[in-house]
Amino acid sequence: MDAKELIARRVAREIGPGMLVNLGIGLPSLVANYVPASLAVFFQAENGVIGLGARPPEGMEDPHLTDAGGGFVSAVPGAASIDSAMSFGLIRGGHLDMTVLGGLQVDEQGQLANWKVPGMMVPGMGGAMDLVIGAARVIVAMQHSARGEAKLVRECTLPLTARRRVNLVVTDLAVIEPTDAGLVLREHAPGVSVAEIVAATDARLIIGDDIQEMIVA
Amino acid sequence: MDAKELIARRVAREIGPGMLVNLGIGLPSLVANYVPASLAVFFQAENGVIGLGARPPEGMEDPHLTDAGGGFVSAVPGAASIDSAMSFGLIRGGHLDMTVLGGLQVDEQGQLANWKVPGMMVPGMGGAMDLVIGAARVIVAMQHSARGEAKLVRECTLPLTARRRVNLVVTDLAVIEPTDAGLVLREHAPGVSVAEIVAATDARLIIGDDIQEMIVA
Amino acid sequence: MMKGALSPEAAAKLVPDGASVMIGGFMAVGTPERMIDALVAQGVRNLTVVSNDSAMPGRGVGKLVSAGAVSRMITSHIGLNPETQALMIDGSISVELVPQGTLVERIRAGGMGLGGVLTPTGLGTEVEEGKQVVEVDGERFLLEKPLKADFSLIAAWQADYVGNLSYLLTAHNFNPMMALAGRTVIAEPNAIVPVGVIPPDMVKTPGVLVDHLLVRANTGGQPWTQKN
Amino acid sequence: MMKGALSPEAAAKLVPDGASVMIGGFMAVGTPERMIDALVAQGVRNLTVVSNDSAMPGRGVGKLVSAGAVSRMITSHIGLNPETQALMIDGSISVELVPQGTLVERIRAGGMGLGGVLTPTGLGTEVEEGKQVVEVDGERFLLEKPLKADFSLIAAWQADYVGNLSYLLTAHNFNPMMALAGRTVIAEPNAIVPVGVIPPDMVKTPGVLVDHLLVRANTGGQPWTQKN
Repeated sequence: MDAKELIARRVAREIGPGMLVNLGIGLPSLVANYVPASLAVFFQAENGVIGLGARPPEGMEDPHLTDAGGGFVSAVPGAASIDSAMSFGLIRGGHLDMTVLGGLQVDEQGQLANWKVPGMMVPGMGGAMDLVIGAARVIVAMQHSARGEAKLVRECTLPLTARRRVNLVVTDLAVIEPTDAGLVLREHAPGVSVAEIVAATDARLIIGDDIQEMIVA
Repeated sequence: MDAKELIARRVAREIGPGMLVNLGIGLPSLVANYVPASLAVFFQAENGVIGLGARPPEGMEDPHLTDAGGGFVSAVPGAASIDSAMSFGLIRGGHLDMTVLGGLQVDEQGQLANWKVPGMMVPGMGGAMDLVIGAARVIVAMQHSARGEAKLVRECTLPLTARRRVNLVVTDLAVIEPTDAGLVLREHAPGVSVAEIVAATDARLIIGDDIQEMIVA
Repeated sequence: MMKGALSPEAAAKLVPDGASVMIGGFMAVGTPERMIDALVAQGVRNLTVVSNDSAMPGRGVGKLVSAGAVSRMITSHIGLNPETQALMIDGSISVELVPQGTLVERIRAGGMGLGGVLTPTGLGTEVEEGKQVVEVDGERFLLEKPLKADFSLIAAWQADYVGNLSYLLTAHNFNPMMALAGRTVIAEPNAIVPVGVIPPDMVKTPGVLVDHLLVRANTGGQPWTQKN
Repeated sequence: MMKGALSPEAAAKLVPDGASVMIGGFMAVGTPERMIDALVAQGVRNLTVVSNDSAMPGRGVGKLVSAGAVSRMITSHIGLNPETQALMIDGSISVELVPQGTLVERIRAGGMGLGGVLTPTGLGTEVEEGKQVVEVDGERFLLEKPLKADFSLIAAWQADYVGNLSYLLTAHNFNPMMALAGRTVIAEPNAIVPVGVIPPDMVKTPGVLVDHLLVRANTGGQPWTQKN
């Protein structure tokens, strides 16, 4: 299983029955593949649909039904169309149970930076700032390091997405929970040692006695 | 023609083609009877319809289609249902061409009081404050006096509906336009002299040279 | 998430004395009447009611007023209910009068996580008293605070068992906004249809907002029995 | 009021150089493409564009960016259009980045006569810089200002000649709010149907908000000729 699949499968286990979940574009969108239909989860795409389904068969795509990345999707039974004001009203108003977002950095306070690398890459925050402010649970799904640089850092050097502490960070090496006390290492990926995780992390990690091996969906 | 009909017929002449118009309950609602269909006016009822039509034949009323007073109405072709947020967004946002409201007092600054008689009658402002703030044109349709008391006063003694100067006051005696200089008498009712109007008015009136007799629709 | 439908009696039991409740409707058009009847029958007391108006005696919110169930109202209009006026004047009900467009925006703000409403409505009137005025580019606006409630009791046209709601004509009014602002949302639809029957573009309240549906009126909550 | 339909060329002529234009769409889904093509063909310059994103080269707002028609953008995302990013970095386009939920509320506030938006989004980030913070009951909110524009160019599913609009699925996005906030609103519907055909409950933009409709694409603006 490759790193992205591992992360997506682990995040999928965080999703409970009947939740309303928003998946960011890229890696987070893979999570949907590993959520069993029996959970009756509704996926929201912030561009305007609750009840996002799989990509339709070739030739049956519709240009008026896409996800937030512009990819063709379908609508499950019980889906609802919403405009952007309602979409972000749901997000900001606390009606979204969970969002899964990519990250550039997460720091010891659990703060996320994921929208700008000054002077290099300025895509814009899109819906990320509202999602981090508003979702009941925020899960960051990202590679543990990028080009040899740790992404779990003491303090974000990149512009923050929000001051809010995220709830969980899932990487290809570990599951980490930001808490009042700091970043707590909860799980290690199969075949990855705690020492390897610590070595790949700039932020200080609180290492408990009961670190489990990641169980994936 | 009785006083109310006279007022309603005169107000109707203020309405131009294609306007979006809100009529208050009571006397103002009579105005709709005198607006020719050829003007293609759309009436808004603030409870949630644009394109209000006449009361349906007996037995064909529908409890889900009423005006702001709770009376049964119909929907003209091209009607739209709107919720209260959209309804007042249209009003407050300047999308309503005209509102016609009843009045308890109008003062020399052209300010309207129409929602409360302290200690006696406190119906509440309903949509009136938003209508007076937001409509492009505000017309007050009222009897010139009530129980012998003038309703055009130097300064409102009743709580104001808004600070905004209304555009026109139409009574059973006169048509009066509030201006920077004060209340200008523009028209007299058929058979009513300027002296009679002045006698029935507490506010100072500016009397022009070209006072016309009211022409009614 | 599929939602079973409750009888009005079971739904009313969820609402304790002293609760704050938003109730949809405009002069009782678009008001959940069976839900209100059940609350009256239960003898609920001391409610704070947020609603456009207090309807008239014998209809909608008016039935709660007559039953003595209401101790406080946040509303825009009580003019067609002399009982509410009398109870306000004798001090049995405290009434906060709010301009209608401000009231619906305060509810929306509460439901959508906004800090308040900046409106020109009410400036320079009694409504301004005690409120913060915020200047934006030299223009003055009243800061009106968001509203939320323990319960929103709303009426709808069609529902499905996901909780999606559609509304009919002037029975929309406050219902779609109140569906956002109640901690528990109970919807009384005219009809419940199978999931997938309401087109996505007709859904005005997504099911995620709705906690409970009231059973259909005409079957008394009993599903049809398959005989053959 | 009945509205005749304009050709894209005639509609584009209404938009002068230097105008501010809101353009509906999300990654070019729900964007009035024929209107944009006509603006590009006209060679319009120096537009201030308010839109969710700058789409991608060759689609939606991306076509205006590539044509050099845009000098300023107020938007939430330019990540999928490398041209916009390059033009921003070399200073040819000035870009104000706004969180998406804030952007749509600013447009709504502009269109609905509110003084601004009080949101927790952006607090403690770069977005806060230079902005007023308003405290409400001890909680802090950013005051974000309303947005209006000279024109709103929106896409819709069905229109009638009153100007009523309905939208399809994820092609709603910013269109219904932009219809409120443009001084002149031009709608490009997928189809125009006779007045009375769109049910009142399906109308999401009342016709009073719409100034002009674009003719149907498939007839080139020529009504069918009655031969018999």
